[in-house]
Amino acid sequence: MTAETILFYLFGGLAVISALGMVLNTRNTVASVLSLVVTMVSLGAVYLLLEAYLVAAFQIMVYGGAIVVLFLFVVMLLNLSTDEFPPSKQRLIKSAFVIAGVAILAQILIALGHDPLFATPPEAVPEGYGGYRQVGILLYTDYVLLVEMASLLLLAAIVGALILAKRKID
Amino acid sequence: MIPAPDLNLSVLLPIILVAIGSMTILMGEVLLSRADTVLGREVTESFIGTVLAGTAIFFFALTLWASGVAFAGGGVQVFNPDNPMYQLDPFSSFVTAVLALSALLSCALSITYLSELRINHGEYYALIMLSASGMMLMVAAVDLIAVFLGLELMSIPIYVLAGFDRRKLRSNESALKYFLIGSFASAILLYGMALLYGVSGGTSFEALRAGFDADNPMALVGLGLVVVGFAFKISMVPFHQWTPDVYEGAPSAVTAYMSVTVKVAAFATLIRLLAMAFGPLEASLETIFWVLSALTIVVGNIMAIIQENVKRMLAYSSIAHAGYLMIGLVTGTIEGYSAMIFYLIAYTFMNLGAFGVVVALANRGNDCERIASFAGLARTRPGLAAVMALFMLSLAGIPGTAGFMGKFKIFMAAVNSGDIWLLIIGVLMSVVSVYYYLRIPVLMYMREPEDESHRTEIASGEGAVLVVCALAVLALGLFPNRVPTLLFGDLDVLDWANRSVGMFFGG
Amino acid sequence: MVDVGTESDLLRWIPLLPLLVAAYHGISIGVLRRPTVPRVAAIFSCAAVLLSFVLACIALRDLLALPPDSRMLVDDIYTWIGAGIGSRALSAEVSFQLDPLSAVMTLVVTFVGSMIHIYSIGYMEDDHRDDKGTQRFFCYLNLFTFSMLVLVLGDNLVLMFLGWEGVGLCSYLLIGFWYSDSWNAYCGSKAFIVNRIGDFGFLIGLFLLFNALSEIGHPAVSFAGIQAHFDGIVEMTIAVPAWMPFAPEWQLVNVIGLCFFLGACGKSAQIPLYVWLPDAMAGPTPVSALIHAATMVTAGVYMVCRLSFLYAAAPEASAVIAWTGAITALVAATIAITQNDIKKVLAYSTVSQLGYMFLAAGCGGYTAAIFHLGTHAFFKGLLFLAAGAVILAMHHEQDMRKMGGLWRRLRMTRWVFFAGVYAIAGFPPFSGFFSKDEILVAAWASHVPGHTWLYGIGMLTAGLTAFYMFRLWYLTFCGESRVPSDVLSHVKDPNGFVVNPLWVLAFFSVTAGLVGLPQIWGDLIGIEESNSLANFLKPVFAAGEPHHIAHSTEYWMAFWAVAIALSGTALAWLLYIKKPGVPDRIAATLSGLYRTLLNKYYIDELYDAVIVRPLVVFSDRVLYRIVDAGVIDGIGANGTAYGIRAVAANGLKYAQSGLAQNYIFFMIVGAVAIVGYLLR
Amino acid sequence: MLPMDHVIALSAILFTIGVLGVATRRNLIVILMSIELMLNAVNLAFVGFNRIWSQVDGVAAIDGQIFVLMVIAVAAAEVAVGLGILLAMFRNRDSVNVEEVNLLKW
Repeated sequence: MTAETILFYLFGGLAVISALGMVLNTRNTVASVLSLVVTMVSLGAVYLLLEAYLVAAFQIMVYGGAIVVLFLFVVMLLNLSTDEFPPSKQRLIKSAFVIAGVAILAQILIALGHDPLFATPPEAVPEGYGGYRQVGILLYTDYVLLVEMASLLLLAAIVGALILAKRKID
Repeated sequence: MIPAPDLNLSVLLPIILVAIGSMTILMGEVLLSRADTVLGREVTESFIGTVLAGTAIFFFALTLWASGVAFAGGGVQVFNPDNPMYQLDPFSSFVTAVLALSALLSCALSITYLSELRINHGEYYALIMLSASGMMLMVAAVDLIAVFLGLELMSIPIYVLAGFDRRKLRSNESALKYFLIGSFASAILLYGMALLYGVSGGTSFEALRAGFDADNPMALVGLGLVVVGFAFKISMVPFHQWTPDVYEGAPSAVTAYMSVTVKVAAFATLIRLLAMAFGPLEASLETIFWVLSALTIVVGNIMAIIQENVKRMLAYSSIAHAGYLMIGLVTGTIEGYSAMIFYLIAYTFMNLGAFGVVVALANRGNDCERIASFAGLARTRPGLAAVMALFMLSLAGIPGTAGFMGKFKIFMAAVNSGDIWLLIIGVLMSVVSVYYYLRIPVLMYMREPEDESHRTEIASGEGAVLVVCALAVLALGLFPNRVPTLLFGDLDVLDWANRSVGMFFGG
Repeated sequence: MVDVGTESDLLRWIPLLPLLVAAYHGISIGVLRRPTVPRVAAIFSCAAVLLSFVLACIALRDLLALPPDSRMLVDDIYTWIGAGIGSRALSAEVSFQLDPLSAVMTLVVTFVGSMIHIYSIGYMEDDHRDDKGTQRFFCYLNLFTFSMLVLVLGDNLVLMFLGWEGVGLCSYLLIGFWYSDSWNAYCGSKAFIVNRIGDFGFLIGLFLLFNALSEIGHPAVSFAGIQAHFDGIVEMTIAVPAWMPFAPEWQLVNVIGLCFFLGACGKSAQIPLYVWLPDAMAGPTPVSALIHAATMVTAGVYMVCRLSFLYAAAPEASAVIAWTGAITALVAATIAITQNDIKKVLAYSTVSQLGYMFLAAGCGGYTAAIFHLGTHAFFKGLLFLAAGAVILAMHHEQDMRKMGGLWRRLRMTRWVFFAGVYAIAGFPPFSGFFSKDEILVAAWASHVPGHTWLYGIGMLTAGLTAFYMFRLWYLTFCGESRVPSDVLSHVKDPNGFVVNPLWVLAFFSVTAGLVGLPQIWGDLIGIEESNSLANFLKPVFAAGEPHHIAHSTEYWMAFWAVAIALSGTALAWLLYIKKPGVPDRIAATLSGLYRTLLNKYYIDELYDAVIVRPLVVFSDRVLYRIVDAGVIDGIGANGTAYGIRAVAANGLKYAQSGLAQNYIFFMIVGAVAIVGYLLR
Repeated sequence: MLPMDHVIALSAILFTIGVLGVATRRNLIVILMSIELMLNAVNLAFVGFNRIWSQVDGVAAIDGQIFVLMVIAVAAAEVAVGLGILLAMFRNRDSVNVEEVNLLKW
């Protein structure tokens, strides 16, 4: 077991635990948000181990830095730091959900176990893989359409958020 | 040195036009709102709204023209030859034209309705245009990334539009449900895409087709999840439950828009995916589509029977129509796909028309959505009652209307590919459907008017849309081979439908 | 184009004229919102239909000018559904054809139609319920005439279906015309829905037939095309599971034939789909006469005759038709005996006579069926219109128990009514005698299993027909007047618009039988080829080989037919004139049977209990409460006792809850099911 | 080298946790965060698969990573709109409990 593998299990485990912490924590919303940050950062570390450097940077900056902070901001704005909704009495329905979720997981894992894709370890990555230069060049050549469309998407999101959230009505 | 990509911008013209339109509107609203002080608030608002709607209509008309020209040209062009993401071919240009047309009609339908609700903001039209650009990207995409991005660009503005009347709890709720379930569904879709990427090593349809192996469980899981993602968008049972809630709660004009365009775009994308990417896996999908189609037809029709709200009834009816459309997917033949395209066009006009009548009846703050409020409409609003009756007959599939022609083609495709039982279910449930569709004409023509505060005047935009839809419904039912138009000669819509899907079969 | 037929641009105007006038009415009501003066609007409508009749006569002249074997006019207007794609391309034209069969139908529809249009002018002027309604009424009436003409003139099944749905729709609009009664609106819906069940059969038959023809490489929907390649599919069979009757395989043409017959049952009010027709009498009387007696309800008979080549190759389906027709004829006649509403008697009589027509068609006597269709159109149209005149005179009273002795009051109506009654009862030389006789001969001579029984049922029904018609006659026109005296003083013949068409129809009710004079009677009076209708129609129908019947037998059959009609008449005279108290005593003695008949064998109640209520209960209870509540909680419960209590306590709470998360749950279940199936 | 099947399994586990969060929590904010978690799981799968398919026919390929960048953009847009809807609802109802949102039903 190499150091990389150990780190992967470490961060992977951390991601799972903090994700569970986010979902299962029914007392404190702020703690949930902070658990999400931990998950995101751990995943960023896993991306580094997978040699996707630029994505790892974005993961930390955009997810950890922007999105989660936005959540935290809304939680604070609405003063929702304590969760007012104690566990539902519909435990049965929840258990049904759990069963369904586990069934999905089982299906995916069964599917994975059979896959020839994982029979051999992946080959070494080519020079410059996952770096800003390669990603940047491709984004502005092969994938330039996506960049443009993503800009429209963000425009739509800005307009939409403004419409929905602005305080003044009419 | 980075080699400059060899881009073919003219191919992207439909999207570019729509995007420019949306930005023009956003800028225009800011500039025009200065006029506030001169004209007074009331006048300014309705004036600005009308001008911006006119801008949207203008740009959609340009888009319609651009895609029509591309369709007439007939060839296959890609935006970026190095990595084709967006492919303008007969199929995508035709569907783009249909989308542009229905978006145009929706904009014309909205003006007065929004003024009545006092939400006639330019953002509304900008969001419609942005979502239309997403649809246009999606139907022309030949790469999973572009499909996903198009899907999201289509959905996010519509989440907002559903909640556009944000003072109303129902509108809020509609937006919330649509958003919640929609983003859940796109996450599932996305996971499916990830697995498909894992199987094939690429995201383009070509790579998917090459990399598939029908025995690979990971490919099958990915396929299943992608199907679920689309099943949500076209509201197949059991992924349909959001539909009635969202359609009911959203402002009627928005419902009109999303009930047709989203369905057209999602079905078109599904056709392209099946024809171009999932070819090798089709056999395993056939049974699934068969069962979902039968379920969708049955549940949609039976649930529609017991509705008391016309928008909810139309929502269940749109579910049932999705079921009929899926018969075309089950067949997987050129005939089936062509029938689907024709049916989608017919559905666009009749559904837009039916919602258009609901919009035209809506009075300020009073949406007249109860089915019972249609009582005696033939007395008070004979013209509206007549077109509503026509749309209902068309939705029910009475011959001589577009709805019949669509159903006939779909059922014919089913017969020709041997799906007799699906045919029997479809025909039987379309017989049942007459029951709830005919309730509205019965109320309009055979009951005395209630004291219902309908709007008494029809706005010119609404009137024009209803006339266009009614004429189209009749023309597509009576002469689909040569729809007479004053400007462009006779149009052979059936042949267009054949030509647009012909490219998937080497035509 | 010789083999297809002779081109004639005339044909399109026959249906188009009524359509144009209907469109005019529609625009003036709906768009201009300025209704035309009722009288003028009515005259437009009448003129259109009369003109159609004239055109039909001209077309008939052209048709007769052609040699008998190629009598076919076609008017190909445009391609309706074209540009088919794939190996089994479908193409359907909007194209009209006039062969002898459709010529007969067209003449009947336009002629009886124009009479009824004229009658309506007078009838609707008397209607003060809705003074703006007259134009709307004529709009629907013309639309109906258009659809009916499309139905009979269309040269392919799809176009026929257009007319088929069109007449159903117009019938529905017209039944519900006086919508101030919600009962009328309900009846209209009932008619439409029952008709749609029939349409289901029609469509399935159409698709199966088309599919079979494409299998042999000749996809076609036009009648000529189907007939040309029909031999190729006669031997086809479809495999069915072992538990089905007549497994393991069914002959395809039988299945197709039965599907189409289901359509015919709906439209022509045969068992089990006849329930709508008596209720349809809620509409105005001219509508009952035009749609529910003379034209629309005969569309099913027309279709069976039009597809005679199919039924000739499908003996089992034909036998089903014959038996259904016979049983319907008998059952409806027995119900008619007990009805007291004058229009209801006529309605059940119509069902019964339609049964006769199907009996004939099922026995291979297509000519007899069409012959009876024509004569029936005249005398039943006449009877309805005359009954309408009585109803007008009686100030909208329809109960025969409150009539009687009108003989002295309605001095013109009585003669035409009498002609109608004699014609339907089957006395020579009125038209009904010949056509009914033809049917009975056809039944006797056919190869249908139990054909002698069919003949017997036909004879019995003939006796019953005479009985209930004379019962109607005696109760209405003879005996002591039971009319309230204040009404009686106003009872008089209606105006000329109402009465004059009656004379015309009466004339034809008396004489129409002569166009189809059976050869045995022609021999008697020395005319060669006396049955000109049969000779005219001969090229259209598939020739069967019936049992040979000696002439002497035919004379005896005619004799017995008259005898049984006479005895029915005599019985009616005995019971309702001579000893008026007897019927009540009989009713008292046989109260169970009588009540069953009076309540129409409880068929409506049965339908309500078996179909309508379960459907409502299913969608309401099962879909809402069991599927939604049951499945959500049922899965959650997981069999634990706590779960069962939770279902009871929270059962309805989660039904179609409006909760996003429940929807998400269903999506998860669906996703798991789909992925699970793919991974199986 | 990392065990790739475990990477994908990790993404499946995270995805399932996200699904359960969406399905069971009643606090809208947590539901939104769970959707984010699902998207993150998808990203992990993309990055993992991209590591396997780091070159196709000898050419470096980063489709997966591009996809991830797009997903991040979409996630940002969804959060913006989602929180907007949440705010609008909070103003009207003064609550972020998803179970109270059931005006539209039947």
